[in-house]
Amino acid sequence: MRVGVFICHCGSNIAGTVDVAKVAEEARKMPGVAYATAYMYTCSEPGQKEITDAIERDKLDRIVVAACSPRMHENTFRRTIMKAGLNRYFFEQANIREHVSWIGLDKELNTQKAIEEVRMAVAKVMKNKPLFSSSFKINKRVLVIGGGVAGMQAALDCADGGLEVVMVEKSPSIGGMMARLDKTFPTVDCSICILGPKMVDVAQHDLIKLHAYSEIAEIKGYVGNYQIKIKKKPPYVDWTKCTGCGLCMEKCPTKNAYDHFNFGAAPTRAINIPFPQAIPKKATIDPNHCRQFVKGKCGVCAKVCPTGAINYEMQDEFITEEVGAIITATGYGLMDIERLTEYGGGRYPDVITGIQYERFLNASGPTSGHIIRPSDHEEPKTIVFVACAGSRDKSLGVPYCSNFCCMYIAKQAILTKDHIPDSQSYVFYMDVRSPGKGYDEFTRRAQEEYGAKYIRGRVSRIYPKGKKMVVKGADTLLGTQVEIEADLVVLGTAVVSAPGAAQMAEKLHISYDTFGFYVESHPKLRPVETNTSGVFLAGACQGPKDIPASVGQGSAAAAKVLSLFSKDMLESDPAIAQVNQNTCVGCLKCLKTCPFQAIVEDILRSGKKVAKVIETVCAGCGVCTSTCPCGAIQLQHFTDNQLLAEVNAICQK
Amino acid sequence: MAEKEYAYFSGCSLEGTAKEYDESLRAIMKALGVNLVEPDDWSCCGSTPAHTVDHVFAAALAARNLTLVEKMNKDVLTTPCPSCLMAFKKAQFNMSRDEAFKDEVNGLLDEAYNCGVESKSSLQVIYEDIGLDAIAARVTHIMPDLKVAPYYGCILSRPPEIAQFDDPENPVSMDKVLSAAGIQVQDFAFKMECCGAAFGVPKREMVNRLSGKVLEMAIDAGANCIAVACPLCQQNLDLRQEQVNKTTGSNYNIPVIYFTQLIGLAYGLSPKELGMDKVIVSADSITRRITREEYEKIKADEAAAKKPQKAKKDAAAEETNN
Amino acid sequence: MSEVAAKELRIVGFLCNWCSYGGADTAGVGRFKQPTDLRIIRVPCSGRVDPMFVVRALITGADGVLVSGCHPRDCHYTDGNFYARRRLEMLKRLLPFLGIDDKRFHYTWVSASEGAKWQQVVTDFTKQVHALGPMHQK
Amino acid sequence: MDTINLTEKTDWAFIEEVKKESGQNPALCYQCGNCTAGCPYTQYFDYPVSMVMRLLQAGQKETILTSKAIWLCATCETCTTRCPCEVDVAHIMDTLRIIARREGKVSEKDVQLFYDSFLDSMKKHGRIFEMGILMGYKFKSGQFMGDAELGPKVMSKGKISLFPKTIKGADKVAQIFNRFQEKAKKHG
Repeated sequence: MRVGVFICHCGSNIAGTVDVAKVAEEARKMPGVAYATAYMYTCSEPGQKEITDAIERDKLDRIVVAACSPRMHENTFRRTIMKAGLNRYFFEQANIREHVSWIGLDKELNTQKAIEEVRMAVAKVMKNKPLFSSSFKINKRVLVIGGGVAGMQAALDCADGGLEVVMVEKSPSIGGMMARLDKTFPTVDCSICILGPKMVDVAQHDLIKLHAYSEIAEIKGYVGNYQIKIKKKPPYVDWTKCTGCGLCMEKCPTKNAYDHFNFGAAPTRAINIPFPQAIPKKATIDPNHCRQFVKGKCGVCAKVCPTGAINYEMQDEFITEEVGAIITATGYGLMDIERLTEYGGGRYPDVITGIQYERFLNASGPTSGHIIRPSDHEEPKTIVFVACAGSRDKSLGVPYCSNFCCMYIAKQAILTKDHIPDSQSYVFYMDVRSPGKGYDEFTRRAQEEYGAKYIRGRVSRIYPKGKKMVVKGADTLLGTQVEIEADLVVLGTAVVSAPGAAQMAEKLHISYDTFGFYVESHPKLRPVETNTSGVFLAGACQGPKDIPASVGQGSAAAAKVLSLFSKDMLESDPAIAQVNQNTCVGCLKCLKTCPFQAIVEDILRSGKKVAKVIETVCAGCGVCTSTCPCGAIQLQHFTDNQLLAEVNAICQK
Repeated sequence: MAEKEYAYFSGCSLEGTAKEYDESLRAIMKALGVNLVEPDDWSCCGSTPAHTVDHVFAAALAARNLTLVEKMNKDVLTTPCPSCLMAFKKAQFNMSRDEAFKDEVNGLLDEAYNCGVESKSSLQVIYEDIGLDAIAARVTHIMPDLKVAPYYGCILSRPPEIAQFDDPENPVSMDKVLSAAGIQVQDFAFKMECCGAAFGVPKREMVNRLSGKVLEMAIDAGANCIAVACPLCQQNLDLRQEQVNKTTGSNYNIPVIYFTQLIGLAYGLSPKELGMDKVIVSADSITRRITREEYEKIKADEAAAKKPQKAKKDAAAEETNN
Repeated sequence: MSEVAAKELRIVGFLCNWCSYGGADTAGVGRFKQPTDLRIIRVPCSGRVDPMFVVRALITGADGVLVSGCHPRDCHYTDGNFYARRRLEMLKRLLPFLGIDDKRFHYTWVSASEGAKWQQVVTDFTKQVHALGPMHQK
Repeated sequence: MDTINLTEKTDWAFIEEVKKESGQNPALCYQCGNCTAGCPYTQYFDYPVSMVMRLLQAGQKETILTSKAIWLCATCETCTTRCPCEVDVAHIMDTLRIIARREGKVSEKDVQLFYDSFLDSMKKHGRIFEMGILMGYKFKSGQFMGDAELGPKVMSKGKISLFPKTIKGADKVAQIFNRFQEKAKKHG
């Protein structure tokens, strides 16, 4: 056994607080180590060449690199030693940066710790066995969860790349939040005009199968072979017969159903088609408001429907789809306005959210584009916009910036001037955040050309006085308190994670942060991948972002899937469990504990009952290995001997 | 009604300028079957002046009384005055979280306080412990002309992590308690705006202006009476109401009464017993009382009177249909 | 054994690759300073940690053992951490019978984004073990 | 407004002192103005409360301690309740008052006089004697005619007693005052 040890300076990241020369010197003394050196940037081109040269020159057969986290560069170095002809599992990486140099203050203790980390890695690598990956067929179909702009972009790019796409959308129509917008910044072009054609493309693309008004019930399997159980919620309308004529909507007696599409800006009917350009343009019944369900009798829509599509008896329907990769584009939610008690959120009708105001601006919205005060339906003349309503607020648990409120508030201020020429808009802001291309010029236009008055300061309280709403804020540039008697107040409420985001993450086995946004594999270098191979992210489900970024991530996720599927076979991870059929006593405790049912009973020719591992299904968790009473089943690369070698390296020194 | 008993800290102002608050509170507590036991030889809580000198000193003045309550082996102390309440809560909050602070405070005291007493405002006791049903059960009289704007003042439910009572931005406890007592309540926006607090003597004019705004908003909202739960608010809004008129050129004449007095009236207790005579701007004109039965009778007559019209209107509607 | 090592105790950590090892990385990236006694062994899942490893470490020279995995329901392998929770709770109650103070063993759940929490876990556990002092005469 | 040379004029020790005594970190404040917006006393202050926080961040000790604002703040807790950065602003204002009093730099003399006569009355009787406070304040401040018109109203309704009600443990309360004064003298 001739082990080569390479200690990395990582510039000053490691060398700054660890005496790398001493670590290399100590490494040379360790049993089995034939060569040890320290190098400035081991992961660089010359650094890797240093390793391959040393392998040839000193006939090394095991390599240890002491540098950053293996989660960062383990694959890089495995490829390096493969090039030099070694099996890529003859490699171990000791983490002496994130776990040592960056967190320890005392150089001597850090160096001592680095030496012991190297000793553990050397002890383990000497126990490593060569492993060879087999390959398995990929099911080249993609599941896209969420039909917003990010999901649609991902689905279209995958389908145009020749892949079959299954799209699952929770609400009755695709389009997501963007379908609810009137105009988009910074070009002020009409949102549905640029989104509608894309929605039609999704509907008409023969490679895209759309499941609207459906939810993900369960996900099984792993990259290349997922089984997705989809729950198709009952719209109580037979969509094969429904033509979307809307007659039922007109005749429905219930006029006060909650309108999810308009975020409650105005009531709607118990049976409705969310918006004129809805895809699929089909009616859906809301059982909480429909009298047929609530009171047990009505049936008006069934009577008037020309194609007899209404069916009150519909039940949940479960179907299964087989796919090889998943793109999650589940979007975002908005903070409940009731949490802003000092602004009277939910108590005063003339204090509304930005998205409700957007619906008022929209020609196909509840007020056909007329801006009104919800209290008395009059046209407001003084409109106050409040930025950061809930965002950047630790006391509400939302310390982050919601990314695009400054921009849509500027847009709404501009549109307000168009709709009501003699109106005066005010915007309370802390910092106008408009970093995108043409963004800052856009917010300047709202002030220079459209006369919106920007006031630098937060709003402390909003209360009614007569018919007006008094907005009590501060102008820190004037250095005092200010009050505005407004007709209408629009709150730029905070962006939060989509409702049910955590449950979805648990089904996908991906992690989410304290706010419910999904955690990407690497914030800078792998923004659309997750730690779970085969599951990709796109859009605001990963964090608040505007339309251009969401569309960009949609295409990026599609590109990742297309590259994943560019190969016909996927290399399986060889670090899976293996049964030593001599020592296996056939108790099959491992079979019961395996989370993936990857172990089956096998009868040998001698009639002896033993356990057998299905290579393609085993995910390599190792629960079986720590269950087996006689150590017959061993998770390769993390066998008992290998792990105990590390324990002994620390304890028996 | 299980016999409830609380350690009761009235506070200095309830022995002087806010005597009627003490009298009315005792009266309704007796009616509600709650026993109030005063800690023997209690001393002033230090209120605002103390915490402008030093926080340890202020906590010591408050903690001295909490020790007395601990010796009565009671674990809950109720006090009607928000200023005393805040002194006790801050002392308890800081002493239970910070050992060093606790030792420093106990260093100033004869007997150490070991944080065993929770202090609650009398409003909180009435609202949470006694409960709305119990309050409603004892109502015998209704005041039909009365329209009360409940005024909470600024520190009854603030800051939230110390007060831990009701909503710091939109409190509703007094509204609910008064409506449970059959009193018509009118919400208004300035129910938590500061009235001027302890600046009455040194900065009278400033207090008059601040109190003026509160009075104006209550009247704008259509109320003909303001209910308060704090002796200092009552003083600034009622005792100084004439000064407010002089300073701001207004002519407000709206009675400012303790919510306990109003509940007492609804229980049919005598105005004398409730200290109604001690209020500066008289409330007699609007606290005309009729018994509950009379009230129900009037309501029944009104409904009966309206029925024929309704019948007439339905009949008319019938004709147009067919 | 140099004087420095004497001051420092030996604490072995078994961290699951998907969550806690990532959490320790996040703590490093965040430069959240921690005591240096901990030595980390990476395992694919907390369910892979065989209670025998913990006992072996404590008997052959470790002064403390820390196991950390994904939060329940967050496990990359669905229920590996459920097995771990049951086994390690049993182990914690068994240790006193082996003459080992159960405060020398701790298991917890830290996700990949909880860098600050990991700093807290390591700092607290190291203090706890130092309070007990070394387990083996050097 | 003269130019402030921040390198020379920032009183870092003062910032640390306030930080230690109030337990609050002024750097948490991102100057959003919410406290000024909600403060009912802003129109009476020389520096609105967010400006006081800014002066504190910039270590302008003299300006703060001689300001009127810290004495006209009634600790009504509106700022603390609504601060998005969870800074206990009311507690900082209180701490600044304590430091100003300790260093004898009180700008609003009559407010301090009122508090002192309140405390004197408590030290003497264990509880406060409202009439005594008024008299004490009148002599110290020289505002003899203040609130004179309230006298008859309060007297006629028996809402003010002419004699103090000294409690048994008045000396114990006085002890607390003395122990505090000694401790304060030791710290200097």
